[in-house]
Amino acid sequence: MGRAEEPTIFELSEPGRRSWQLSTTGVPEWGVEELVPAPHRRREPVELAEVSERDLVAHFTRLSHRQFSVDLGAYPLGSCTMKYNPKVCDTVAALPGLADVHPAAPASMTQGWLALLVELEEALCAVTGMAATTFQPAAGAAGELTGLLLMRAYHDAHGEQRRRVIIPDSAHGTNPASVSLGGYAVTTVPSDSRGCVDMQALRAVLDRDVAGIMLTNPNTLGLFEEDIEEIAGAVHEVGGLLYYDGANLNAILGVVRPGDMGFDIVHLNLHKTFATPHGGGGPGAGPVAVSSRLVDFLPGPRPVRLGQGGQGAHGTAPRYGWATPPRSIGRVHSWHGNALVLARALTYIRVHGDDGLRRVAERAVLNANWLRVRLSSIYDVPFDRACMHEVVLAASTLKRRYGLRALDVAKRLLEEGFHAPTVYFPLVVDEALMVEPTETESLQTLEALADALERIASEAGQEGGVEAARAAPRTTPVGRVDEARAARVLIPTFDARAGSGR
Amino acid sequence: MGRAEEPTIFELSEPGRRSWQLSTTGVPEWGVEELVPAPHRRREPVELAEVSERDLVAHFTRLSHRQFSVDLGAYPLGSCTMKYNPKVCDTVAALPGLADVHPAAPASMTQGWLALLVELEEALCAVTGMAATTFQPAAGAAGELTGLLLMRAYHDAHGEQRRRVIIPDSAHGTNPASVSLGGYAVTTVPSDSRGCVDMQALRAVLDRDVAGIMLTNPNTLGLFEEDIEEIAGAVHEVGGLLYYDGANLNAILGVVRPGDMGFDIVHLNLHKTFATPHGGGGPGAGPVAVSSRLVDFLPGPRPVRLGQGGQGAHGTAPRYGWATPPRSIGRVHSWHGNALVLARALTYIRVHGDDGLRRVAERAVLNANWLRVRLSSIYDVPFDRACMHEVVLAASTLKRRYGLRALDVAKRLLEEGFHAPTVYFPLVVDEALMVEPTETESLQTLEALADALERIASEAGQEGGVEAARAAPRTTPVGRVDEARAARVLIPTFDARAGSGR
Amino acid sequence: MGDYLPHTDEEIASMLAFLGLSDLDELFAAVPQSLRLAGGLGLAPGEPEPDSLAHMEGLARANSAADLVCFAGAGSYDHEVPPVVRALAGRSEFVTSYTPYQPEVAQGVLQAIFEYQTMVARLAGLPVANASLYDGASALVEGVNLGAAASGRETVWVSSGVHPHWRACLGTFARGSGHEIVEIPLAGGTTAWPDDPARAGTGSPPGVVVAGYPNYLGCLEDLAAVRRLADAHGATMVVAADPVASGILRSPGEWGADVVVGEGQPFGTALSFGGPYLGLFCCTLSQVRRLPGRLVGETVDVEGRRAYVTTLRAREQDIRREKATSNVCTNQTLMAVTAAVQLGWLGTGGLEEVALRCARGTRYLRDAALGIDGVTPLTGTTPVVRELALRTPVPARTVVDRMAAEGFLAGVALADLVGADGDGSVDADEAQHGLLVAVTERRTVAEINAYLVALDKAVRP
Amino acid sequence: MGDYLPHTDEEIASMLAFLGLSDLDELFAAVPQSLRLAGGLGLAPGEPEPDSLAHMEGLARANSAADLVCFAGAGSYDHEVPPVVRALAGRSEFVTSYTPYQPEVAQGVLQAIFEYQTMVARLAGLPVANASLYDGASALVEGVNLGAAASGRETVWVSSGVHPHWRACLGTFARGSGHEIVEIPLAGGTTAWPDDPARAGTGSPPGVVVAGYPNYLGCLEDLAAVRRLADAHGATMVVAADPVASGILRSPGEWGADVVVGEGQPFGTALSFGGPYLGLFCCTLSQVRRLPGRLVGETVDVEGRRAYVTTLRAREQDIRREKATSNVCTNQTLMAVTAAVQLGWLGTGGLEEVALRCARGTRYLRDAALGIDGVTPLTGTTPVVRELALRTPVPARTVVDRMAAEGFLAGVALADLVGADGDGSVDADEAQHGLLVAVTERRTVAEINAYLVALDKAVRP
Ligand SMILES: Cc1ncc(COP(=O)(O)O)c(C=O)c1O
Ligand SMILES: Cc1ncc(COP(=O)(O)O)c(C=O)c1O
Repeated sequence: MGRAEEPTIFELSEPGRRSWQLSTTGVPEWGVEELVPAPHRRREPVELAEVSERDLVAHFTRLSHRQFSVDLGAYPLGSCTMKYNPKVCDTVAALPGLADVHPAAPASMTQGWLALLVELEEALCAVTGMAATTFQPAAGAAGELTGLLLMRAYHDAHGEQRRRVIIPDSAHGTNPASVSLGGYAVTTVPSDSRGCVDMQALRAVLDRDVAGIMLTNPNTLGLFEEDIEEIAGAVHEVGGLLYYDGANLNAILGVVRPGDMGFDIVHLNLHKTFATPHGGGGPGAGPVAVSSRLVDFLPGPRPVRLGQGGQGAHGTAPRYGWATPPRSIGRVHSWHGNALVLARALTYIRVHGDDGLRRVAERAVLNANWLRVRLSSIYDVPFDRACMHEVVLAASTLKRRYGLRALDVAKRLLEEGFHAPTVYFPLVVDEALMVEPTETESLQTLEALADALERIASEAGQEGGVEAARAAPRTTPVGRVDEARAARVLIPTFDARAGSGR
Repeated sequence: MGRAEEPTIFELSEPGRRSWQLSTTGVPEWGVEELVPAPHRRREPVELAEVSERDLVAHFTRLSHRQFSVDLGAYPLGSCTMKYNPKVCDTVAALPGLADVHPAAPASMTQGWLALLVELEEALCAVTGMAATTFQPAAGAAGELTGLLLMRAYHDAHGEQRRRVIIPDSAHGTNPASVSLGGYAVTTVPSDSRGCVDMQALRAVLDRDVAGIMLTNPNTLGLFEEDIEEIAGAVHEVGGLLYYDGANLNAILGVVRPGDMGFDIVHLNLHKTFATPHGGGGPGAGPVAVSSRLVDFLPGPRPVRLGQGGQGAHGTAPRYGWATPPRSIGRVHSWHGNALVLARALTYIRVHGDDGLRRVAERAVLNANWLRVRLSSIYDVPFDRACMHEVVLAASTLKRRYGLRALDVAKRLLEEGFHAPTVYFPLVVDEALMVEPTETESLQTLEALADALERIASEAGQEGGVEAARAAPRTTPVGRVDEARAARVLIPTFDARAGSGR
Repeated sequence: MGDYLPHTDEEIASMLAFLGLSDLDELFAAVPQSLRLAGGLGLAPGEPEPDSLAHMEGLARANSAADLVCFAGAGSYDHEVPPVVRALAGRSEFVTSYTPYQPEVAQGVLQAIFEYQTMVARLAGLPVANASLYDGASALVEGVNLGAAASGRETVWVSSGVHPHWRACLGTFARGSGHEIVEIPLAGGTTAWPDDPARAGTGSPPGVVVAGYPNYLGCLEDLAAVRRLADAHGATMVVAADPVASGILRSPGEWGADVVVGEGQPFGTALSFGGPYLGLFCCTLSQVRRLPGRLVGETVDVEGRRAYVTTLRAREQDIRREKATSNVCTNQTLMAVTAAVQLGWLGTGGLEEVALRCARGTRYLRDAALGIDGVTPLTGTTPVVRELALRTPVPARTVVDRMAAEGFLAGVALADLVGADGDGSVDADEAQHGLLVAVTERRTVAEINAYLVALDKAVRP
Repeated sequence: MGDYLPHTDEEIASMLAFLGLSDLDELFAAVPQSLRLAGGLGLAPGEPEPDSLAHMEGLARANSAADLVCFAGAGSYDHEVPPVVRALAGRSEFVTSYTPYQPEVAQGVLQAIFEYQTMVARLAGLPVANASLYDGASALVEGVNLGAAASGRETVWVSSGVHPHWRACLGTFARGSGHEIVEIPLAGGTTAWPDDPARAGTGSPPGVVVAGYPNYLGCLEDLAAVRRLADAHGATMVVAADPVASGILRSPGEWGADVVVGEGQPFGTALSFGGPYLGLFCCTLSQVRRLPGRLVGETVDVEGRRAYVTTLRAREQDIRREKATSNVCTNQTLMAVTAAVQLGWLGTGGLEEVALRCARGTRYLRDAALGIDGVTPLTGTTPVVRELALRTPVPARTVVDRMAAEGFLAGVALADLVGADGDGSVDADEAQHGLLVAVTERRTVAEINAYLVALDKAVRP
């Protein structure tokens, strides 16, 4: 099942058919002409698909059978932390007491939500070693831009106009993109032979025009920046701030905190470290935690404890409320951020607790290193030393010898029932295969994954092996997709098919 | 996805791994030896699979991708009424107010459930034209046996010892099986050339030893027994009772009622007519409705209205309670029947209402007849006249000409993304293909199904066509299964594999 | 007006034209005019789905029992059902599929049942389990049918310690099967098996002997004695076992049972006002051809790949018709799949832990409850695991009503199970004053303590 | 202690041995000792999942707002979300997959987004829609970024009728982009566009012009005038539209908008205390290479089968880095899939019906509310569709608090949106006395009547 082509919902449509059923309201049934002034009135109803509920169900259920997911198998997508998403969090996110609350309802009627946010803020501050957190950023990139605006506000407050932000060449694309949107110029520093920031190069670009530096540690090569204290010292010395991209926090939970490393601003990807599901590309949540000197600039309003919370649960006066920091950079979200994602994350944190979060990091790093060693004789390991939660392998030798590219390895792996690793990232590694097993995969799964990767590599040496890999995947709902054509003959909607000759 | 073999959960197991998490109770942690007397104490824990929650999810999610279902496509399985199961009923069945109620809770604390059952009973009586209904039977067969015990109790009450029950040769297997369990001998009457009960033959076997007759109308050939009044008269004349097998009620909802046809006892398959899902084989619900003369014999206790319900919702005294009929045959279920299935059925009935149920029958019969006419030139139609909700086709000509059997047609159809029709039933038709489209399939789906069946038939005439059909299905999770081997080398559990040479 | 029908007016017109009909009524030409309904059924007209949902929600709110902390059992227990089990068992492929008649597209359900059969067989300590029956009572009835067929004798000795409702069902169906059901009374909480048939108030020796383990009052029967009794008469030994208790008790199979039946609701199924539940059925290999219902077996497909299929079909009604071993067709597969998921979640350690926690809570509650003035043990034998019978100075029904006001479903008044006059298990006085209390792993010490405070008040005259 | 980790002690030992390590701490050798946490994080120890669930349920119960009948809107609406939509959008394949980087195993999500893009584009009356942005505010910010890039000018004229929070976000991000945001005040409920830049309190002519449709007070702006204004200055016309209102209103595209943004929460997503929501973004073909975020396009696979893939990737951050049109990576795909399912359920007739029912309820409530003495329209222009602003004699916050006691979330006090001093849309007095009320298709006449009775009491001094 799942291999048959599925027509679009528009092709299943039949005029006059319907799924919708709306409750009986008893409200007078005025006609649209009695309600909407003529010039504003729509002439034709918006044409949407008209299907029966039964066909709606069959359509989307069949589509779901054409989609791989964490629930179907291992997803070793480097930098994405595709760990298991506990089902209990789905139950929490569906609680009417959380899901049916209007964001503008007065604080007195949303004490549960405020308590939840304050509890989560305290937990995230403990995890990062920071003083306060804003929940408004909806994802990591939004957190980055928020962090950069905080950086700007901080320097403005000190009457400084700095223009540059430093980023390592191994940084994730959202980092430079956010820097630009933050109104800063990007200064890139190279990685050294050990895969870490090149100290010399860094010192060379550091001056008082530098607003700060963005790092993720462990970095995108899965390596811990051992000189982090020195880096922090050097950046702070010129008055710059350190920004921590939390996408890789999973590796160091309970082991070391960004705050202790000297970072001033931290964004977290709750959809990575704290197991909130990725939803096919979102939603996530990218809260930003900051050190005390930046608290006054945080976006507002923020959930806060009121007066002496001592009043206890039985006190009638509300114990939580909203407050906007004195020098807030302002809002960065329509409301309070991706609230239901935050509720999931708190659930995950409570279940794991102090001990469990540490175990998460240990197991994640253990799994990644097991794969590194298991595969080091088969694939290139550009930086062959202990890695953290992920390992960057490379197919460069396989490519040189047999013409087997990282892309081919990835596509072949799809046939084995695994999702592919992240390929061609980080950019500094040629033919990169970035593997992040996460802590929730069992040793059996790691062995199966390693065996599959080994098989693929050894097939490359055999007659027709590379051709087979190039032709992969053949057991998936569709074979290799013509991406060039998609860009050349743009068909962004069903309506655009007409002109496209499809 | 779905095509890769899935290991059993036992093969995924690793000693010491776990999914379970139980709440903190604070109850003293006595050891088992302090609680269970030695001779009764288990020596070894029951060995079950030990998997992580993540692997548990992957295992059963992958299994679900190896399973066809109504939600994935049309399921024209004759006699099974595989219509769309509205999702709203899942929501109803999950309401804590219904699902979390203990069956032994006093009536005063379960007024909602009692009101629900009474409302459903009234609706089912209206649909069948009967006086009262018992909800205890968990499925159709249980309803049949209950009905036969009611028949027996009725005759006993009249001091009669009748020994035979009449069944048409086209009857479903559960009918004769139930008759035996009811302590009666089966007398079979043949169908006539028009596919209906042969009146002559019937009269020939009717005498005062006949406790009653079991019929389904429309019968399993999808044909309406036009002589039903005459049949009823004849059976009643010898003092017998008429039992209505409600499996085919879908065809006549709102058109004609078993009670008006002269039936005394009716079982309903809520999992057919009233759209409760089949759950891979169950649960269902087989309530039995009876005419006034049988009410006193119904199983008890039964939900009833108390005194003058006039008290209204605000009345403090409970308005519903339990009562056991004076001459009840006794219990036929541990509790009150498949309650949550009953709640689903009531929801379905309320949404459709008087007008909607009639539409259900009309559309079901319309769809079946459209298929009959569309396919009559391609497949044999043993009884080529207007059918009701299902049509019995046959592959006898195809078999004679090309060696294409009903089984091959069925297996080939699986490759086209449809479930197969019911094959080789009813037994009176050679190479039977029993097709029941149900009312929830759209004309497009009927056309696609008919096209597929036409293609399969025409392929049979072509070079290698039959071989291809014999080799089908090839696109399904597994190919044709060796049923003979399963019976020869019985492996009913994973533990039995050891000895089996697997 | 609501429905889920796809037909547009245009489609109906074209389909009728295709059939050469002028209107929908003509579809029913075969139905004698005299029988056709003139008006409708007399039901209310259809309403939009959200209205119906609101109505059902209203009915649900009217069940105050749902909000009570549950100390009731009697075969239906308030066990932990984690979100993951609901999510997996609720997958629509499992929910909306039919009986696996086409194994090539039903491997999901078939393999899940195969795993279920394995788990249940291990629990029972027997080699074979079927794919489910309706509930505990129907499993018992089928077990007795198999037992009688195996021994070739119709007399059935049933311990009065077997669940009263299950015994009631045995009696009901015996009218059809012709079995002679003889209920053997309890003495001090366990069965007083007569040493000779005459004493059993019946001439004929048993062809089937049935005992509960533990019995419905929570007491542990001497199954070794039952085995000896069965052997003495060449009877089939059927045990109605509590599958959760099996987590810490010696399995019925080890005790020598030929057939083990039980109620599988505790494995992932909600209280559900009594259904749909899950009939567990296990037997020895020698009886497998008498097994009622469906059985899934492992085999291979044409390419030699592992595959599963329903097997030994020749036993079933659709093939054997009046000679079938049972009439069951639709069963409770979804609950069996649910049980497989729940037992997969519990695993070896979890099942033992659940049973142990039930036993601890039961012990804790019993010790304290017996300290309450006038509250005494109903049975001489001390119950273990998760069910116990107390005698309260005021009628148990009064206790249940009073405690509901305090937020507890105190248990089940025995009179509600056996009737006011009692039966072979308890006498009339015990029936009136007997309160059957169950404690599961979900009950916290705080809840139990609060329960005891409420009980102390509720039992005062 | 709880977690979801599969590792057994034996496995950890063997894996460490394989790595030549003696304990888990050695895995972190690269972390300077000086930085390692001596103790833990200072969080409470882990607790079993059911305990955490109980805690979260407790927090949920503490939100009384969830039980109120909702008449609040301001961009978040209480619309019908049928069980079928929750069931389909909740399929775990959609929920637990990542961004479709490997199209061969992501056709499910890709096709669903393709269908979503088509539906949203049709709503807006533009040819292109992206795969989603975070929310309405972020969509507006991206729209303005695109608009400025297209016109090559940084000055942005924003109608004060645009949602106050969205305008606030524009201001925040302008600090980084350097855009000059000029808020144009309302007069009588709609925008009083200045005929020359000087009047706008800014020297420079607009490169981008932004209007709401309807605006946040429920009034219909004259989009023809906005188009003329944009043309006069060679500016990009951006419309922040209510997508449900589009069911009966002329589409922004028809009015000539270059970019249409909006909040997609009304399409199947719960109120959710404000998130996750769905940022809708549409533009003209000429701007497609400036489109922010992901775009799915149709193509073929190697065998010529129809297939979908994310396209025009060269715009995105992972490829263009600092030159990307936007920094968005993770978006709100699941909400987009949900919207596709919800719009599939509504279909042509359903969307129109929902919009119509909102408008009817709004009209009914307004007519009656204005009969209550002291209650007056806040805006000169009459609002239609499903949002209206009333002026209450007592402060609106007081009204909201009083009506909560009667079981209603009466609406949103304008002061909570624009602050006590008001802004370009309302003055301080209006801010204090303005109550923004929303009526959706879910509100019955009984609820509205009860609301009016409560309002009548609540507005008394
Ligand atoms: C290292 C790194 N930084 C930043 C991001 C951006 O986070 P988001 O996708 O939530 O915007 C990601 C996510 O892909 C990442 O891997
Ligand atoms: C005609 C007929 N009668 C009786 C039955 C038995 O119903 P159930 O499977 O619910 O026991 C069926 C179901 O297959 C049937 O089709």
